[in-house]
Amino acid sequence: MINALSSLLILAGLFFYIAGSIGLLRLPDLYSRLHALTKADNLGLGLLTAGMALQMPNLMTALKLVIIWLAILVASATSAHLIARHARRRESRS
Amino acid sequence: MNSTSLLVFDGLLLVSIVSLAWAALASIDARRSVILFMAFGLVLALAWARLRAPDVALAEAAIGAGLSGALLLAALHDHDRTAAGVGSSSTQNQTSAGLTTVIRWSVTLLCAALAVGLGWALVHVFDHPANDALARAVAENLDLSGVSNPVTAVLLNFRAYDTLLELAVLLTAVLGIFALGPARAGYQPAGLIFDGLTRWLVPVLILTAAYLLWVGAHAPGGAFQAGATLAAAGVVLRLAGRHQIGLPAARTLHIVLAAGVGMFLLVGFALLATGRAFLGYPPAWAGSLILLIETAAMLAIAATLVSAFVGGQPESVTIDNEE
Amino acid sequence: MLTTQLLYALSGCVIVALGLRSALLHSSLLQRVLAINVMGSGVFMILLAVAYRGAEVAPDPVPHALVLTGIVVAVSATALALALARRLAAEQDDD
Amino acid sequence: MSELLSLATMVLMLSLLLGLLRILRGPDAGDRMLAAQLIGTAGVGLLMLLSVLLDQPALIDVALILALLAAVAAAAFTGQQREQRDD
Repeated sequence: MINALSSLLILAGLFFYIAGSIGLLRLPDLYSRLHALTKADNLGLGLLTAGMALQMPNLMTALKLVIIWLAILVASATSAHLIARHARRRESRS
Repeated sequence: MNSTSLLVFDGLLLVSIVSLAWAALASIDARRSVILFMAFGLVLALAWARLRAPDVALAEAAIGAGLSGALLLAALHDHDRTAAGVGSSSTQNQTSAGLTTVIRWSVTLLCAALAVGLGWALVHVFDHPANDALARAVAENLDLSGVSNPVTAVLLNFRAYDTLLELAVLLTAVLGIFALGPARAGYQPAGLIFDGLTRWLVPVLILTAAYLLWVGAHAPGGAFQAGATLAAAGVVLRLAGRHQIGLPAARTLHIVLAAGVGMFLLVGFALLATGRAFLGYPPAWAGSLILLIETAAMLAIAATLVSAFVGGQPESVTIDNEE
Repeated sequence: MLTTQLLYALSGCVIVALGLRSALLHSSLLQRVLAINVMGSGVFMILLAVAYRGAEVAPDPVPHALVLTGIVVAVSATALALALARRLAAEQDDD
Repeated sequence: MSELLSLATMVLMLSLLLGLLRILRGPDAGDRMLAAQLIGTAGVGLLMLLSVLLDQPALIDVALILALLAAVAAAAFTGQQREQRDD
């Protein structure tokens, strides 16, 4: 039961990773690519982490996985914001 | 993972590493080079993980993918500022274009020859069974070293002299940086969002550093990885425009910078005084002595790396020194 | 002979050569420093490949310790080199 | 389960390679920064998978460090140094 749930979560995570990466490669401009990337970051890694956490032997490791996910969540939001602001500043300057 | 898929994994990983190195070096645009170099560091951490070197992967993740990127980007800001004023060397290059082409090709050929020679030597080395004398010596004496992580045992016990000298090298480097001039101006205060990130990231980094220091006795981790993680906390604070915190003030900073070498020497001479060899720990005490030295070394490494990022004596220090 | 060992070691050789070539040929100081760092990473890769003993066997810890110190020394040498480059640029600015 | 994790490793490697293409292609420094971010996220995922597949629990710690420092590069990239004129 737990194994099935874990597999399902990992597969869903992989889907978002691929969707995000293809988006990063195919979408036409920086801002839409930014959007694609944050999906891969938040959902792809989030679901993968959840799936992996179910398989971890002890609570400490599962807890570390949760911290990893939270860190990436905040980091991706922050850097998306920083990069978008940076790009906009440069546009308005030129 | 079966061996075929592992082989495919290795191949893809190495292709990305070599192409990132190539692209980082081939670019004329320094900004592009630096970003590609940071990605190169990220992928290298994966390679070290794959080669069963988690201790090295930890250091690479903290330094290669984090600190040296921040360091190079800060240098890039200086670079941008001066490049406009100074006449670039490209004009010189054009006058002697013919000669440059010859030099370029001969250097390229020499480097290619070096790679082939090195590769040929390594193929021959791998043909013979590996010489495990050192690895066996480490494994046999591990019980007496005071720690159960072999890498920590080598660094802090069996080859403690080397680590002492390495800390001296770090100290020399930071003194050189201080001697070369004032610190960089620092960063403008961060916006709301990055400031919010700093507020929880810095404490988490400090906790992680403490965890890595403690875990280094029996699992991958130790003073270097912990010091680099702690330094990352200081760099984050600088990036968020907080100049007052992140590094201690003048005299304390100098003491902390020297703490690694100092603690090593203190322990070494104390052992000499009790009739043992310099840094020849008694097995019963080895674990505690190593932790003591590692704590001092962690603080010294962190202070060194943050000072290196700052690029000189921090402002508060120069004010204090007016005597 | 392990294929993994050979693959990583030979890639290390290629990276060393790439780094050395750029360190000698680049005109920008910043990129020369970067090239030396790339070269160092190639050396680290060779050392870790030599230490590797297969997927199930514990590797030789001595090269690991060497590489670990190497990484930390490399970053502080890089910082010193960058500080030197900055001072050099400032001196040229004054002229 | 191990087959699924092997598959996941390959998929994340593919994701990393797509990021590699974007970082090589650019065109802007911002795009490269984004691609570096994707490579980092794929790297964190790969480290978690390798940790189980190669039976190296410490690789979780490596993933943790990478995750914690993920925002540092972007902050260093976009940070404005002080005396620069800001208009």
